[in-house]
Amino acid sequence: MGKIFKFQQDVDTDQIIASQYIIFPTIDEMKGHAFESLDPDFASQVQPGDYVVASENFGCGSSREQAPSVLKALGVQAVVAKSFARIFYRNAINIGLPVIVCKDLHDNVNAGDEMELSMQEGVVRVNGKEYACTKLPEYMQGILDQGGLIASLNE
Amino acid sequence: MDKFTGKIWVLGDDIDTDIIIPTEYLALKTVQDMAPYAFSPLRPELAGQIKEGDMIVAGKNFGCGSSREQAPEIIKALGIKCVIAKSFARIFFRNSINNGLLLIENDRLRDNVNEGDEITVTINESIEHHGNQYPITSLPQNLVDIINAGGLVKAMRKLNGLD
Amino acid sequence: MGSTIIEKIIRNNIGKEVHSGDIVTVNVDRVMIHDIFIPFVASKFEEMGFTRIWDADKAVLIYDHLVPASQVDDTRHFCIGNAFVEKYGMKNIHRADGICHQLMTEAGYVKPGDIVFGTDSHTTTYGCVGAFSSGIGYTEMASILGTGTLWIRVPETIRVNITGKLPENVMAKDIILKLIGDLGADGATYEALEFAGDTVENMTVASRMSMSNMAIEAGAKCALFTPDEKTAAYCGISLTDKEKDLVGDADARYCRVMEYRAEDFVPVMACPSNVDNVKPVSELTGKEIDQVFIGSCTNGRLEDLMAAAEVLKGKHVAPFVKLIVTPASRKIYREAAANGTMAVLAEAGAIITHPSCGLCCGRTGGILTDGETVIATNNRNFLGRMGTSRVNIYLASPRSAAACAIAGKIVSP
Amino acid sequence: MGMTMAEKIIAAAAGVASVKPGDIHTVELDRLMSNDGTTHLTIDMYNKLKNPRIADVNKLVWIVDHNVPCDSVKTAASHKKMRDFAKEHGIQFYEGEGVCHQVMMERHVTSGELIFGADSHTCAYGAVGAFGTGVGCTDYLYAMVTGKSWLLVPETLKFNLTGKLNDGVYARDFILSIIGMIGANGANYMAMEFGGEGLKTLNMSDRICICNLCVEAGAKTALMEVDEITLDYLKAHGREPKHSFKSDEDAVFAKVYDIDLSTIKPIVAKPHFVDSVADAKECAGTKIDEAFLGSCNNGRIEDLRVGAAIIRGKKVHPLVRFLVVPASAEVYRQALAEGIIDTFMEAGAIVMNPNCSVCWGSCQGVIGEGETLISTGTRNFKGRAGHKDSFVYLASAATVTASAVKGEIATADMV
Repeated sequence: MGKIFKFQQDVDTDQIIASQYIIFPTIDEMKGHAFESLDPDFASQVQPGDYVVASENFGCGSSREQAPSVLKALGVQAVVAKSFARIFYRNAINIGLPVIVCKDLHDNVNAGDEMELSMQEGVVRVNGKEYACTKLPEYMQGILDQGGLIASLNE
Repeated sequence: MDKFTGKIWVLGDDIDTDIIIPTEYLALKTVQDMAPYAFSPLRPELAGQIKEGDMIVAGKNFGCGSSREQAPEIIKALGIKCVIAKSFARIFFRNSINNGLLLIENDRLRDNVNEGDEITVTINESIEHHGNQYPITSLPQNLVDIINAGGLVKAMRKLNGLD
Repeated sequence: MGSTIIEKIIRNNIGKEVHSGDIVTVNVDRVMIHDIFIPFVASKFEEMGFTRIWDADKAVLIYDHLVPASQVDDTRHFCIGNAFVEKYGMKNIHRADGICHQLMTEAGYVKPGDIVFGTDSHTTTYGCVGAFSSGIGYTEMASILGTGTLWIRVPETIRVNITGKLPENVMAKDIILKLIGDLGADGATYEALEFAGDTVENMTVASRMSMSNMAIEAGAKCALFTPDEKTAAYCGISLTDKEKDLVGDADARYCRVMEYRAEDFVPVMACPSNVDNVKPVSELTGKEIDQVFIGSCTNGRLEDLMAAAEVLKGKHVAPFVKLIVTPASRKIYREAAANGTMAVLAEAGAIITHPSCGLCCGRTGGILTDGETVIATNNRNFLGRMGTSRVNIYLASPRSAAACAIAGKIVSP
Repeated sequence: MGMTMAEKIIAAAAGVASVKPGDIHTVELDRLMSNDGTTHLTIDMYNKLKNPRIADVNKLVWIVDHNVPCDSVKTAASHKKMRDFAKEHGIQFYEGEGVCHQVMMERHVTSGELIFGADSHTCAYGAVGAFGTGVGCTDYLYAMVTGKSWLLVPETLKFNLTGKLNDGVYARDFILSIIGMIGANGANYMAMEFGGEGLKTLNMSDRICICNLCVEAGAKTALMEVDEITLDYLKAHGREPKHSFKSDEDAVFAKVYDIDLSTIKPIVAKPHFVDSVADAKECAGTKIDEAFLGSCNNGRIEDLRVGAAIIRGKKVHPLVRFLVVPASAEVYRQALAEGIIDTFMEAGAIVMNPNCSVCWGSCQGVIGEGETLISTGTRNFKGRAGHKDSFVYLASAATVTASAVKGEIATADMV
């Protein structure tokens, strides 16, 4: 179980992590600034195992992999959105951050709700209700299962 | 006669204003915001270690470089009671007087002290360290006037009939 | 007894004879405030209780350290500056025209014999046209804006005589670096420098400017050249008798007289991390470099860019080395564009920025990191001035700097 | 069944006869571009590999463009890491030569190539019919080590262009209109392909501008049919096409749009979304603090000429900072030779060295709290240009320049 942090549509990568921080040398130095413009308390309040729930087109904008990376570094379990922007989606899979498409979840939950995700079943549970979510294509699930794209290079 | 005792921090020659406060931090909004970065190129930990009432003892040409008045203001904001150096750069000297930061010129003290030592300063008279006396000269009258007024801002307020 | 130039300027200003050591109150002819300090000047001015500037036309506000802004709070300085100008009826403001010290003489704000103060240590620059100019803090600037006056101690003067013809690869920068090396970083503290001799008489005003600009690096209060026909042409005036008389008298009292033969000068550099740590370039050759910076109020003028272009023409900056060129003013940029200098520099691979303080003030324009070495034509190589405290800064003439950019290491020009 | 351009490029790169949308293929990449926004992170990951190696160093191009010259010790450290690595491994390296995509177009990209760039606007390369797509540094590293990557074959949106843009209307107005029409995720995961008679009226600069911005509609890539204009451009830059693919007559498109270029009007995108478009005239009168003419989207010689023609003999409004930033050193030199740089300098503009400038929002030119920028850059996201509480309008070079003169949003006919 993890807590929900809720965001709206078209959350772009500049909001996830602003340009002035992505030049910092390491992800650890930037992660404290995640979502700074939208929710200045996010980075200090999010706990490992929590979820980010958003509406359409989450992660639009730049190709900065720092965006999924700071969320992963803060311990975000998964991002569940109505839809994702392409590069963010790909980057998240590659670094091993689950990104789940679920059309119905966003409109029916509130920030702070407790949530559980089963990727194998393709289902999200919140407040006693179940929401079906799209399973990843096998190829991408494979990347996630092995711990991200780079893991295969070290085999 | 004013007399005070405190711990000293010892610095070398030619401590320039970029060392006292690098340009990078000059556009921060207040002197308090800048104070933690004081002396950072030389001794990044120093600003955090200085305590109210401490003094700085340095070599020649202290405060050389730019006209940034933040330099004496920050030293004052850190709680430094006075700076004793072999000599001071001109603009820094003026800026310090204008801000009421006491500067004392003495060319022997620096080479006879260690960091952490205690000294006692008697204004316009002498510095005492481990029983040794180091005489100090008094300031010109026009500078004494500014200091007595409480700095240049207060002197000007008086001129404008505000205080 | 005769007078030094500084004694004459102060005498003319207050209307009575003065001698070094006197403490006098002078009437200020012009003041310069730049963007870094305008918020502080504005707040002190109001805290002091002033409601008007003594003479708004005598105040000049110049944005140069923060142009273009590189941090989000920088533009706050422009907002405060613009509001101050509006509120107190100032007319002289430059928002993106170049470095303050270049503009003060170039735009005609300073004339021979003037007394000028600025919120910047390199205000000594205007001595190139025979003005007494010096840097002050923002509190004093606020008090001048209110009263039009400032107390000063009439300085002693060090006279520097230079005679003869300079070797081809030596620039005014090499002279002033050598002099600072000889004097030491505090060798002229509280004192005035006065330059004389046929070598400086034959120099352009731009070259004199490089020298007066750096006088502060020896601690000097000001650095003066006698105004001559070149000065008059540069300022667009004809000299009055009073201005022509700004010469150090033969029987004036000097605290020190230094004599140099022009032929003895060689290209030099100030080595990390003090301006007075000066060595001949020939002793430094071979040291690998990462970046070259040509610009600043010391050496960002047309003749400096042309000297660099002469060296760089038909050549290219070494691989993995950056050459950053920051002209000192908009006018200089345009002149260099018009006479083909910019094209030569651009062909050679230079990164040409907008005129501003740039790297010299250490906020942007080519900041470096641990272990890197830069050859720079500006005025300071203090620890941490251009990045971390482990950056090695060598100060050099534009000609030397350009030669190093091609070689990727320190070489003689 | 026929294939689209995107499908053909992927099929060739995967070494298979045909592909269809939804397939995932392993592809061989032709070129890998990375800039100073992320390369330092790529290097850190590379150094942690058990067996670090580079498949083909000749495919790599590294470009420092985001923070040139450096404005902090942090970027200086990142640049040094990048420079030292490039030097050690013999990687093609540019620093200060211009914005990465413009440098790539001038010096490297050719038709039919499949290119990964660690920057979202890599889709610009479609202007010469190359499949360019933005990736993160993990993707980049994988491709750098193996020479390959995985790719999901995208569906394609086809834009058939007819007619011609009216005078005073630019490619920039066209692509902003398209993004406004299909929305910020209207082409998510898809390729956007442009063709038709109208394309022939658009020069290479226009084409780069259009393809570059397609990512703002979510597109994976943008592609334009290879024609005489493409071949002339490549020839002028000393290159030959790798493939000159065209979509088959019977290729299947997710959707086909017919656009008459003569219907396009001057457009602005309002804060804080690229698809929040409006007629430029509707926004006229909005006070601005800064104007920006530059970026990989709109900093080419053609764009500077447009701006120069408007501002010649006029002055920048005294309270506006007008940044003019050529997209590359080549563009700068050309503009210098044509006297355009001097026109801007005479007018009071701030002419910066070629770099990303305020388009990316963390180097020289940033705006402060509550300030408003009108920009030819790529994005107007909240905080994109500096302070989180600031405002960015996107518009053409003409509208931006006119606004710089007026001190408020204005179109060229208003100054």
